[in-house]
Amino acid sequence: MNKLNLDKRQIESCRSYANVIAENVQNFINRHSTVSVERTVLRLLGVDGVDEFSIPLPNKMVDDVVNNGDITLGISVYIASALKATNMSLDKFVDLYKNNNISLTDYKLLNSDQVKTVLKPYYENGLEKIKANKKIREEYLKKYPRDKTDIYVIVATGNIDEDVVQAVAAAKAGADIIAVIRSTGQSLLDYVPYGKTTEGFGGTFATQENFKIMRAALDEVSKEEQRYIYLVNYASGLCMPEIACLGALERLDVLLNDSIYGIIFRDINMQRTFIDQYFSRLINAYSGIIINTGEDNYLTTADAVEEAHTVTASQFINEAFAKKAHLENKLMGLGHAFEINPEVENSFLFELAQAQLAREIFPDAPLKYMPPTKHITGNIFRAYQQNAMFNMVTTMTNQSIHLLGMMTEAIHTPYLSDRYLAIKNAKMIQKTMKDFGDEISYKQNGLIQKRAHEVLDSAEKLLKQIAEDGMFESLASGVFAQTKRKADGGKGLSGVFEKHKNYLNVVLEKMEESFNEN
Amino acid sequence: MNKLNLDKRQIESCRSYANVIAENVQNFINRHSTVSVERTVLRLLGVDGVDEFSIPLPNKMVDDVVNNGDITLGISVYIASALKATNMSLDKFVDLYKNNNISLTDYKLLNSDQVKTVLKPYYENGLEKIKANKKIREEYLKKYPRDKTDIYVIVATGNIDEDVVQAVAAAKAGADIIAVIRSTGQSLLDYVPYGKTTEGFGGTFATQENFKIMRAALDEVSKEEQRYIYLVNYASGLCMPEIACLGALERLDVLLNDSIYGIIFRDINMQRTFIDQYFSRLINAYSGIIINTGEDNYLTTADAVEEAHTVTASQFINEAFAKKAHLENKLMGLGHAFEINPEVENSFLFELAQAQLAREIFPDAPLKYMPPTKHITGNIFRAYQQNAMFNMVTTMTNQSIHLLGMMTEAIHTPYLSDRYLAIKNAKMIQKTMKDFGDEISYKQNGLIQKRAHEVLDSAEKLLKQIAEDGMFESLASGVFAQTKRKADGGKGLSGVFEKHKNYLNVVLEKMEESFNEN
Amino acid sequence: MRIKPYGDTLNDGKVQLSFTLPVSNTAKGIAAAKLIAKEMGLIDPNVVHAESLSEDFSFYIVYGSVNKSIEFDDIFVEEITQKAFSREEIESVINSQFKRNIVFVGASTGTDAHTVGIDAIMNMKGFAGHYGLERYAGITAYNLGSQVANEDFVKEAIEKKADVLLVSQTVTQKDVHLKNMVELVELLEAEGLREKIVLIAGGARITHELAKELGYDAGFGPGSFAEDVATFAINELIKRKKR
Amino acid sequence: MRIKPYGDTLNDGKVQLSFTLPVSNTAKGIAAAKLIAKEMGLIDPNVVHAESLSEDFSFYIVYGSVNKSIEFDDIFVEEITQKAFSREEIESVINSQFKRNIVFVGASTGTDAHTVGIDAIMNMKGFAGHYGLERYAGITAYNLGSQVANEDFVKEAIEKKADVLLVSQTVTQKDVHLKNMVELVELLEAEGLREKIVLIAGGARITHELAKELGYDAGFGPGSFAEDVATFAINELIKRKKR
Ligand code: B12
Ligand code: B12
Ligand SMILES: Cc1ncc(COP(=O)(O)O)c(C=O)c1O
Ligand SMILES: Cc1ncc(COP(=O)(O)O)c(C=O)c1O
Repeated sequence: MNKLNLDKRQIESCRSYANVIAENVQNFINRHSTVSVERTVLRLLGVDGVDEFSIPLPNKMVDDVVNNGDITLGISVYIASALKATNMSLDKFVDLYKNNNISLTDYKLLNSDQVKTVLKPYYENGLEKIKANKKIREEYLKKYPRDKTDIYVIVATGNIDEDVVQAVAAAKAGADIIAVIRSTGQSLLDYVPYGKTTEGFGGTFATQENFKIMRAALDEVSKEEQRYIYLVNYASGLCMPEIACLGALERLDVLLNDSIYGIIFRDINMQRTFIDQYFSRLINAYSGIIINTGEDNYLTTADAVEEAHTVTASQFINEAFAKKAHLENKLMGLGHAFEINPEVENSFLFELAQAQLAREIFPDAPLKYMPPTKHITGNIFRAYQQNAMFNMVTTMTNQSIHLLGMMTEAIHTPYLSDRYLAIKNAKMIQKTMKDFGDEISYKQNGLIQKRAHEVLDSAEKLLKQIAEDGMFESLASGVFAQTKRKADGGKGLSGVFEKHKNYLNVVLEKMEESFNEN
Repeated sequence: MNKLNLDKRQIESCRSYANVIAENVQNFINRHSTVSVERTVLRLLGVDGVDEFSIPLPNKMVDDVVNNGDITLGISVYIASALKATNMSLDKFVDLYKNNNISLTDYKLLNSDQVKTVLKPYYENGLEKIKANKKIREEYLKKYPRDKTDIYVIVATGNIDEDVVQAVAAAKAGADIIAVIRSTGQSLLDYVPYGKTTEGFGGTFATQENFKIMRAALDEVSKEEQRYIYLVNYASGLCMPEIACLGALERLDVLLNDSIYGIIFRDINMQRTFIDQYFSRLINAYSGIIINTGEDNYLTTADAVEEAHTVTASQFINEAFAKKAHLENKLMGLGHAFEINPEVENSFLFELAQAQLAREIFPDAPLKYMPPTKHITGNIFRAYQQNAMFNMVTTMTNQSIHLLGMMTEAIHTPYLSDRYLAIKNAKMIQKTMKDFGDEISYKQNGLIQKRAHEVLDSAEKLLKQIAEDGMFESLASGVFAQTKRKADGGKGLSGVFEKHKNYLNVVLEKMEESFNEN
Repeated sequence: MRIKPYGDTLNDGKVQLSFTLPVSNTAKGIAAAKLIAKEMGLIDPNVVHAESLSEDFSFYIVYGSVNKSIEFDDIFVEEITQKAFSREEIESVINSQFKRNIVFVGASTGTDAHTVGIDAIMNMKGFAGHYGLERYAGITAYNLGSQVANEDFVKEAIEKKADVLLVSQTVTQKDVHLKNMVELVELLEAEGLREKIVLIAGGARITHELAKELGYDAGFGPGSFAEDVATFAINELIKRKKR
Repeated sequence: MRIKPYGDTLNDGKVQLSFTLPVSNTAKGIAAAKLIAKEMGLIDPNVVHAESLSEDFSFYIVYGSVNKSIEFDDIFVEEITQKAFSREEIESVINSQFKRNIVFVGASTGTDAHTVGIDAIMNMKGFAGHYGLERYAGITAYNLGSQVANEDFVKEAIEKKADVLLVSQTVTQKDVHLKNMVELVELLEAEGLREKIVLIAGGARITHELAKELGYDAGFGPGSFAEDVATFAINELIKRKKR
């Protein structure tokens, strides 16, 4: 498909710059690990639960090693050595450890091979669970084939039970994807809260139990509706790989997973989150979970006309990072958005150009298209119209993951009726304009094509620049979202460490192997 | 412009069928007159006011001649003879007549030449007033050039003072054209109510005084806004030529003027209203008033997918009738509408095809494009979206007179805020999609082009049929709006009479002359 | 069970409100909008949008929580509960219960020119795939069209020996429909006909409740079909025969 | 002057209403919607739309007339009346009245990550063509960004010798902003700082009224610019100097 008559060579040049950028960061990543990465290993081995101060045991153990051992060797070594020395099952050990009746660090440390032998049953068990979930999803999808565009809505009541009520209603009204927005600020917590929760601000805490509850509810409607309803949550933050792990265990289908989002919009340290992102995305790749990236957010702080190319550039970079983590194209939910001020003349044409551009550059990616938010006001009627225009561009350009705009965007997180009306809005466009996109072609070198070419040009220039300056430096200079972040600033740097030459991560190793096999 | 790649020869064939149809009706028209035509002559000569039973004097006089004289000679003869015999000025005579102190019929009747001499000062005075108004309008338009699309909204409070408040607010919010909807049922009155009115149902009575009040208010905003605001009212009904005359005297700019509408939707006798229409449109042509036709209404009773071609056929017929009345293309506001059920797949494409078709067949006509009404429900949010889609088609196909849809269409006649929001809706589309129409082209033989071709084919067939059967027979068989009307049925037939060989209508004659001169 | 409006949590009482005020759009106007909302019983109303419509008018959109709840179980609605028969069922009932055709006379009365509604019920072709009464064996249907004065309507009813009268009313401005509907009942009573015929009204804003109040036997709103009307009418006629 | 909502005639009191009820969409649901509207003081409310959202929820749109009117003239609103100076004016006032730079410290505090608002006020580039405080000669502006805990905010304020504190709050769910804003005031009082500094809040849902209630000197809502804030702050500082 080439409606914009784009220069294929230019696209390739963008890809190679992006690869250089990712390559350099990856070299840094490979030499480091983080506390969250190590906690993830424990979770996948089967460590769960909290102690009497409701500190999650994975945190308790990793911090223990940080303080009383040498975490640069990796947690795998310590837990394996402990089990070997105490000759206990993991459950038994964890149970005693939880009540502080046993140490994790006072044992002779095993060598790599010994560690792997000890942990094999545990990580295999974990990996099996993930594969099983992947299989279940695949069967659902075989049974219920999807349309080209999925309708995506959020629930955000703060109370998982209320979320379920709303999610089920939304699914029945036509939603294909349900995202449970996290409570404000959870992304800054250096642990994953535990158990079922019914209190949250602007969203509901992401916990394994909450994932389980929602998954069960959605599986039920999926059967009723004969449509497999995707469940979405958010990895970005200080616990990227842990949430990826929990998502894999509870069969989430999509995870918002983007360290650049965390850096810019949550002021998370870039070293920390790039390392976390790699393992997190590797787990997503292994479990067949679609990632969603967050460059759409740039346009909430930067102008959507002037800075559109930063979104495109970021999509290329996120694609490159995703490839390194073995994600296939069909799992790359790259983000973009409809955020131009409607006061701008011909803004609809520019939005169309941008959406079509993304579609043509990433033909196989399940693009995540975000609705207008920044220029939505309290005028709910105007907002309903803006969303209709957004829905048109979605349909005309065959976007994949269609995140619906809410008429109350400027007011509150969606009410049940807001969501319902949003779905009706999208459905009416899908139906009345079904074949419109195929029916029309754009004027050669008209406003639409010109706009697309300009954006791609600027994106290429920017990528070249970043490839030269390096990712860290570029983020420091504020290339994205007009927000500057320093390499040693932000939250979570203390959780980063350079790997010991004998460092071992049994899970990461296994996963990489499995990909390198095929 | 040929986006639909239409067959020009087919369009010409439609025009010639339409001309045959109009020609035959015109022969009938030329042999007849009606009480309303005669009353119009009196009004233009300067007869105005009501008697003690508030019967308008033009009615009183014409009925007088019907009962005590020979109306088939035309009212001109009687009023002239009376003035001559009594040797009074018209005002003097009318004043005595009003109080029943003098007769209109007991005088020796003058011959044509004498009649003309007696009435010359009066009709010239009337015609001068009209020409003066036409001139004022032309000056306004020179001073304030218009955009290609005019935003048209209605006011319908029933109270002219309240109407003014709303009309002024609408103009300031961006409306270019204000229509004062008539009170329900006025079109069935065989007289024009007199004076200022503040009570009406679903609309405000169309009276000369109300016209004057609204014109004055709109002239004021026109100056403030530096935009000439058109004033619209409705001629269709039992008083078509009288309202055309009053509209000319009070400088209305647009008149809904369509006898077929009256026949079908008000069950007005077809003989009566075709005769009235001719004189009415002749007056419009003379005073430079745009007519609006009503085929859009067919789709409120007939299905917009199956019966779209009846609208197109009717537009050809209305064009032919308009030509006979000497209306230039730029005064032919032919009607069509966006009325397809939004539950129909690809309905947006069909609407687009229909609107583009009208635009290409009638490139110079100020097409009147009507909003969705029939498929609007009480869901005001859904309605707001439907109107946005309608506004898009309007902008994409360069419609001229853009009658805005109201989100409360299914509920009540517009509130102030309904109208305001409707204008904002239209403005946003006009701005954000400004050049979209020029940017895109339609697939050869795609759904849009095919649909347009089908509609034109069926329209041609229908016109051929009507040309063969004749207009009266066709209306009897229900070709339009799936409504059957008999030639001798409906309201107002008693007001029709065949002209005496000595029949004279000084005004009609003068106007026809003026056109035949140039 | 007591219920309240629902935003995103049970009993949060959330409602959306919009209205125009005849004042210019100022901080004072916004305060006035808030006050109106409070008068309506909203707790801490939130004026989420204020826009100027002109110098003298401003538009407001408000969200808030209603403080009162209502008792749902106490609500009783006059409803036509019997479910509609199919056309075939109706035809056979007429056939078995009456030895003659049932006569329906319908019109859009007064100055009302809206026929689509009454046509949907009466005309052959019907509406949304439901045939109209003209199609029914055992029913003689006369559709007099629109703008039929009540006097003429009653005259026709007598001439045609109507069993059932169908009145369509669409325009409701200034309550014209109420005046017009009541006038018809009075005319029928004057003629001593009211008891003899089944009197049914319908229209976009007509509810069964309202029709009953005005002295009609039934009222039908949007989305009703010929079978609903016929079912009610026939059952009513049978009931009366039994008396 | 007593006023009422305006539909298309003065004092018709017309308002539009929409809400969801936790019951299925039935005639009874519609009656319930009507009852709610009546509870809110609407005279003969008109349920113009009823739609099923799921088995257990239904959505209603209602029009009606409010029966009560309000006294417009009695309304008093806490407003920042002084009109804003231009940047140049502000700079010269600072220059003439103070021999030093005025220090503004701002942040989006608590867990709030919304910076666009505070950036609009503080950053060079500003907002909608209005330069931010960083541009002002005579003003030293520190924008601490978002998610700044109140403790850290106060620490910075002391270090930087702030004259003016700018607090941005966007997320208002469960009234987090209220808790967070009050906490700051308490911390400042504990530190004996409250009187020394000018404390200003802002955000999409912040009104001057609300800010005052919470113990702030001023509050700014949507559409405010750097000059509005600076004008208020400088005037306030001058007032205090005079004391
Ligand atoms: C089509 C239409 C017209 C057409 C009518 C053509 C025709 N021959 O019918 C035309 C263009 C002529 C027209 C004109 C006017 N209209 Co009109 N019109 C409409 C419109 C768009 C649709 C109505 C319709 O056909 N609905 C579809 C039918 C199937 O639905 P229904 O009528 O509700 O019928 C169903 C049920 O109610 C029930 N039912 C109905 N009647 C009966 C009778 C019985 C016995 C039973 C059992 C059941 C039953 O069964 C039907 C099927 O389920 C509405 C707006 C809207 N979207 O509702 C405005 C509307 C009804 N019109 C309106 C007005 C004001 C007018 C005018 C007066 C405006 C003017 N001054 O020019 C004129 C004059 C009309 C007059 N003198 O009465 C207003 C009424 C406002 C009010 N509440 O009072 C509306 C709501 C538009 C608006 N917002 O202004 N109109
Ligand atoms: C942009 C945006 C984001 C961006 C923020 C990026 C950034 N760096 O700021 C991103 C995508 C990161 C984001 C995230 C979230 N957001 Co947000 N977001 C918005 C959005 C779309 C626009 C806000 C905005 O920038 N407005 C433009 C600015 C210029 O306006 P303003 O803030 O009102 O500022 C003006 C005035 O208020 C005043 N002002 C503001 N601050 C100050 C301070 C002072 C001292 C003064 C004097 C004046 C002043 O001056 C400014 C200029 O006039 C709104 C929706 C909307 N359309 O409003 C939602 C919105 C604010 N977000 C919301 C939510 C819930 C979130 C999340 C919590 C959701 C989630 N769980 O993921 C997250 C997390 C945020 C967090 N932890 O706090 C909700 C808040 C609901 C509520 N009322 O509580 C909104 C309303 C969307 C919604 N309907 O759900 N969001
Ligand atoms: C990529 C990405 N991750 C995460 C989030 C949500 O982050 P948080 O939960 O911190 O609000 C978003 C929301 O926009 C996002 O785009
Ligand atoms: C051509 C035409 N004439 C007149 C009218 C209005 O007629 P009335 O005043 O009888 O409602 C309309 C309204 O749709 C129309 O289309």
